[in-house]
Order: sequence, then structure tokens, then C-alpha cells
Amino acid sequence: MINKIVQSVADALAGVKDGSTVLIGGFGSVGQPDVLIEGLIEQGAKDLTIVLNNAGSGRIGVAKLMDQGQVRKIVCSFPRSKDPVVFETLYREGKIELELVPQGTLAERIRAAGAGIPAFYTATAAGTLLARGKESREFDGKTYVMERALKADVALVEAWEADRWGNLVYRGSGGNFNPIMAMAAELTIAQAQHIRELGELHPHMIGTPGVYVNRVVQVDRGGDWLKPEQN
Amino acid sequence: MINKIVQSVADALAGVKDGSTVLIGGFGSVGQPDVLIEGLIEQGAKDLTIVLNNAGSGRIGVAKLMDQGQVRKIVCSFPRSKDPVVFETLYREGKIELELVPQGTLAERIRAAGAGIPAFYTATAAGTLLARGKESREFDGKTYVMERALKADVALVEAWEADRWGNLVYRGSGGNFNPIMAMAAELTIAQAQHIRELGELHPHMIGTPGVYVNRVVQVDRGGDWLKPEQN
Amino acid sequence: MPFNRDQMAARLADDVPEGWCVNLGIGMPTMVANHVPPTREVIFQSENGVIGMGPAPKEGQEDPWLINAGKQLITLAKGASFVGHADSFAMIRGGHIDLCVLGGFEVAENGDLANWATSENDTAPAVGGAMDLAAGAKRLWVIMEHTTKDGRPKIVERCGYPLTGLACVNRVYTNLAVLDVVEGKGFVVRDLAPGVTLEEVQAKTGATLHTQ
Amino acid sequence: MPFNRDQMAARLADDVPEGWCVNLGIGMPTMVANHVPPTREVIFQSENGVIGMGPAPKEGQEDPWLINAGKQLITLAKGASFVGHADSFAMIRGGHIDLCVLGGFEVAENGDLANWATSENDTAPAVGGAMDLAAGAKRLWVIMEHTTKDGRPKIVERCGYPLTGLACVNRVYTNLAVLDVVEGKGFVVRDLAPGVTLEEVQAKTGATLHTQ
Repeated sequence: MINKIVQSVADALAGVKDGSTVLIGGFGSVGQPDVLIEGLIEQGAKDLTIVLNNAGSGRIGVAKLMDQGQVRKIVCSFPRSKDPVVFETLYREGKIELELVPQGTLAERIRAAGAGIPAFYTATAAGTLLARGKESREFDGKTYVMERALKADVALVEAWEADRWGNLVYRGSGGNFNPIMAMAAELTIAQAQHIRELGELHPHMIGTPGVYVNRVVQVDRGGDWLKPEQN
Repeated sequence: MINKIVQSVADALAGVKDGSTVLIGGFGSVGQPDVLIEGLIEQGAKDLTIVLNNAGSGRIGVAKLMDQGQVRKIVCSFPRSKDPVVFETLYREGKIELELVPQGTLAERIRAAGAGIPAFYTATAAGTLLARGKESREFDGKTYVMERALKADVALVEAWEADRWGNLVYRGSGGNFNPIMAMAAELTIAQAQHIRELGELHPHMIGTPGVYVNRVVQVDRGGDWLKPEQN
Repeated sequence: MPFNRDQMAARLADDVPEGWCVNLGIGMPTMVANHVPPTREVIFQSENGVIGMGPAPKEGQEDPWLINAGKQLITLAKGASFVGHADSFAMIRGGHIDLCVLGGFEVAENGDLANWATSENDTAPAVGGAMDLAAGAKRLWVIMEHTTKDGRPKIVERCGYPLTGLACVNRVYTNLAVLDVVEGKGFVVRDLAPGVTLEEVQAKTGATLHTQ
Repeated sequence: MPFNRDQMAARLADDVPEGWCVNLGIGMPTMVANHVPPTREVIFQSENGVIGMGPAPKEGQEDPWLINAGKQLITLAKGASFVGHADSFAMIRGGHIDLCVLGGFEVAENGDLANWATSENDTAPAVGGAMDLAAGAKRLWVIMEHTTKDGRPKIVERCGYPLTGLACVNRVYTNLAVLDVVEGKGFVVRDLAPGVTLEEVQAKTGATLHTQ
């Protein structure tokens, strides 16, 4: 019997190595695997390259991961936030490296890694600072930049529902980076609010087939956190 | 009020020009816009390049479109079928051009066109006959072929349900080429078994957002054709 | 009298026809949605995969799983759908967004836009989806104050700040005027705020203004 | 006694462990699914976007909207999901399929596979998803008769027919034997059909057979 469900956050994060590239899903707090991020802090892997849209805010989650000195480099589109103090301090002090990538290019580079495409061309950033050092090329009279796939060792994702095959259903805008990140890592770890019986998830509602997922841990935030469902 | 629903197949196909490149969805008969294909035969546009997975079978549908002399070139992965007599005859006589494309490359070229990616690299076909005349390039020691986006003038797709915004829900394996083809054409025309009120389609079940769709025509095949629903 | 921010957003909203798929940037662009009457169906897309946003949620009816690109809680319009980030940016990059509205630091008469960094050595510059939208949307309209707080022109011959996109802006809505960017010509005045004169606008503009 | 087709499929099925995601080609490869016991969970993927196929439908319970890559009516397993063609081939090309089983015209000792065209001038050759699967699957096993109908070897030093993929085959299941393709070495005999001798298999093979 296939069973990707693990019983603890520690089990979910077991074996993440120093020096790993880690994709972290979510956009804002929606679809962000917050409990897995806490687990990664606990687990203690260092010298990480983390890839996610935002560089964290306040002193929790990704900001805490950076604050603990576990992060060597961050690849993101938007390091600003309401309270980006940790990232900005480390960045100013030269203690963290930043690779700034336009959001759509970031998404497509991650998808490309999952889809077996080593490189593609996009008009995004052509002629700007963010195309510096990259090959560019004309197609049909227009300039495009060559972008490389962004492969990772680990992906941390959040889903609304999961089953023992690792199938994931997202809620609301909670998909965002999660489906492509799940495709692009050697080891994909999901936190899910609900675990369903195999066959309970609608085949067309599954946003990430379990084929992409290695481990699932249930994270029940409790009913009071939740507003009426509209997914 | 946005209303993409048209009242007849003729209205749906109005304005398709001679010389157009036409994407035709479906895999086998599932998700194939058969009534729109008949409509295209009726409409009479000639000198067409058609892009689809199979080159038709028997003397109906795409085979009939070819038989009527409307097709200059076919781009597909699998020209064989149980009864490919029309295509094979025309091909032997030099009356139709064939561009054979591996199925996954075909899908990705269509997606690339929809996604604003003019070219990408794939290992598929590297070192084979189907890579002849194409650029190839090494990434990390492995050889890849550069493939170009496959843009089109018209896409014909089939859906199970649609609404007046042009949102489409697919049934069973009826998605296949349809979602990417809907993205890759200037004019996307859908046939749908059911028209639903706006808001009736579940936001997560919509396989093609209406943004990609220009016209929808209802094609009710009647209840007796249908088996119990399992989508 | 120059437009205030709400009036700027309303002026822009007037020009958005029914049926367009529109992406609104963070900040003032987001205000445009409030000025499109509900009888005029416009599809608001958000980079994080929401196609068809509705108005802000009423208190007590917020869904914490439903936000826009500015991280604000939103509702869905009837007809809305969700996609993931790759598909959302496929829609943007692929030219399926009829209109994108962004804020700007500078717009040049060749249509160049600078709106993400104020120098090459910006501390941790943030680009988000701006470059993708600038490169991919069918039309890009910029909404911004006509000058900086200290009175320097933001509408210029050539941008001094790092670019977001080249030759991508089609129109600029400011507190003083509405300007089209016309290829080979430059800025063409399309409209002036009530009581504002062409001379006044020209004086606050770092590029030549044309009148059709 | 050589394996018949069903026995070949069963022999291959024996080697598929629980949990693998497997794509079966059209023809004999499809028969493999019948020989995986239902107690062993294997996820069968089909190019047209079905992930988790079940057994063939019982008469009267067919769903005409549900087919596999061979255009046969199918059922879904519990846990199945659907994706479109781009995502299905992203799964294939991206190396997420644990095993692909294809038929073959020829397999060479360097792992090259020819299975789509018998000459450069084939009338309307059909490739389907074979090249994508050959390039993308983690493992590629070929199932085929050991020789052609007129007795020529299909297991050879170098393929004569146009290639489907280079150095992609990991194992070959024939009516006579199971052969591993080992990099830098060639064909290694892993198993023989009952009563079949190594000498007999070697005589019908166009390449040297190694024994570990």
C-alpha cells in the first residue's frame, strides 16, 4: 500500500541536507507551508538556498530561518514586505546573497525544472538590469532572454487536502507556487489541513498528483482559524 | 454583459480565413470538437494548416476536411489510425504536407505559444531524424533540441460545460490538448455539451478560463449518447 | 484643479471597456476596480492565479485563503477561476491580459517604464511581477502623480532609473492629464484635469507634449 | 519453452514494485497492467492526462469520456487525477515516470531504441509519445519478441532503423529472455524463459550476451 503520510513534522523533514536548495510555496501567507518552515528551523539544515516569492516578514517563518543563519542565498521576486527587517539587515551586512527574478520568470523556471526543460526564452526583463549576464536572442524581430530551469533538492508546499498517495487539493488562491514547486524538487514535502481517504478527492480537483509528492504531514490549524469554506 | 455564446455552428466559425493555422483539440474522439470540424467543412476555408494529434480516421471529421481539399499541411504526432485512408492517399500523392512532431513536444510547443515563450529546449528527439534541421545545444553535458512555439489563428476545442464568460470545464480525459490549444490561438471557438449560468462552474474545476475563449456554441448530443457521469 | 488619487483612478476606469481582462498593480492601480460600475463586466486578474476578482469582502465574510497580488483579502466574482502561478504568468506573458495598470517612477516618451528600483545599487530591490506585466500585457497604462513630491518631472525624454520594460507604456494617467504614448512621436495629450492648462502641464513635464 | 505474450507481460509485471508510476505503451505493453495484482499499488499513467488508471470497464459501465493512450475505454483507480497534455508530458519529460514500457523494432547494446519507423522514407511514420517517453522516463523497459517473424534478430549491436531515443533502454523482456542493458558493457542476461538455453538465445541475438 502506498502511504506517503508521515506522523510528525520532524519525520517530514528528516534528511534535509546542508547546502540544499529548498523551494518554499505560498504567496503571502496563503498556501505557505508555515509549519514545515518551523520544522526546517528545528531540523537545522544550514547553508541553504531558498527559493520563494517573498523574503519573509517580521521574525517568524522564513525570516526566522534567515535570522538563525541557515540561509546562504535567497532567490525571490519581492524581498520587500511590511517588515523585512531580517532580510534587509543580513543583506546590507553581506551575510545573505540575493538573486532577484521577475515573478513570472521565477514561476516558469521552476515549472521548466519540473517539466524537463533546461532553458527557455522570455521577453520579460529584456533590456533591463535583470537580463545582465544572460544570453539574449531575437525571434521574429523581438528580443528575448534565455532563462535556465531552477531545480531543487527539496520543496515545501501547503495544501488544503491530501490523501495517502500524496494527491493534493488546493484551496482558494492557495495553489500559486505550490503545484510547480512540487514538480521541481527531488524531495517534495507537503503539509495539509485535511487527510482524506483515497478516492475521496475529485480527480479534477487534484492540483498536484501524488506522483510529485514524497511525504505528507497533517497540520490541523483548528476550526476557529477557519472561515466558511469557499475553495 | 460579456456573452461569448453564439447561436449556431455557422456563427461560431464565421470569418475563418483561407490559409489559417487551425488547432483541433481532442485525443481520440474524447474532447474532439467534431461538430466544429463539420462546421469548418461547411464554412469552406481552404489552404489550412491543421494541428492535432491524429490525422483522422475513416471519411468523417478531419479526414473529410482533408478529403475536401481544404488542408495544405498537417502537424501531428500520430498520422496512423484504424483507418487512415484519406490522409495516406493524399500524402502518397504529395497533396498534403506532414510535419511529424513528438506528442509531448507538440503539446509544449502549443503551450509555449500561449505562454509567450518563443522557444525552449527539450531532450525529446535529440539525435533522431525528427531533430534534423533543428538547432541542438548542450546543457550540463546533455544534448537538447531547440523547439519553437506553435502559434495559430484558430483553435477548435470541446468542453463538457461552459458559461457566458467562455469558462470551460472538461470531463474525464477530455481536457488533453484543449486547454493549451485554447491559449495558443487568436480566435478560440468551443463547443460545449452544457451551458451553465455564470457562477455555477466551480472556480477550481474550470480547466480553461474564459479569457482564452472567444466563442462558445452549445452542442447537445442528447441523453442517450451519454453514459453515467464520472468526470 | 488637479485630480486627487480617487479621481485619477476613476478617470482611468472610465476608459476600461466591458469584457477586458485587467491586471491592476499594487497601490493606486488597485483603486481602479472601485470605479468600474458593477454593471460593466470587467475581469480582474491577479498574478497569484485569481481570474475574476470581486469587491473587497464585507467584515466577517473574509476568506483567509483568498488574497490578491497586494496580499489583500478579496472576494470572487461570479465566473471566477483559479490557476497556479505558472499558468497565471502564461496568461500574462502570452499576451492575454487586455490591460495592465501599474504605478511608475518615470515614463519616457519612447514608452520606457521605470518603476522598480531607483538606482543600480538599490538595497534589495523588489520587482515582483512588474517586468512580466510590462513585457506581456496587450496594453500598459501607468497611473501616477505627474511629478515627484519635490516637483521633479516623472514624465521624461529618457528614463534615468533602471527600466522595468522597454517601449511598453501606452498611456499615462496623472493628477494633471491623460497622455498617450505614440510610437515615433512621443507624448500626446488626450485629456487635461479640469481647469488645468496645457502650459501648466508642459511646465511640469520633462518631455515635449504633442496635441494630436 | 519460450514465453507467450501473456507470460512475457506477466514476467515484466513481476518486476514492477509497489508505488511506481508506470506508463505502458500501446500493444503488448498495455497487457502488463493485467498482471499486476490489485494488492500491489502501481500508478498507471496515460499520455492523455490520466494518472491512476484502473482495470478495463465492465460491459455497460463504460464512460465514453475516459480513454487511455491506445484509445481504449478505461476506468479510474481510486486516487486517480486528470491533467492536460502539457502537464502530462511535463510529468513524462521531467523524469517523474518511474518506468515506461514500450514495444520495439530493435534494441542496441548501447541502449538505443528504434520503434517508430522502419526507414527514413516511411510512408507517414507515426511517433506519438514514444520519443518523449524514451527521453524522459526514469527507466525504459522494452517488451518484444526476440526476433522478427522471419527470424532476424531484434537485439543488435547497433540499430539499423531510425532511432526513437539514444541510450535509453534499461531492460528488454522477450519471449526467450530478460536482458539488462548495462552501460559500457552491453546486454547482460538476467533471466531465461523456462527450458530455453543461453546458447539458443545467443544464436537468435545480434549482439554479444554477457552473464553478469
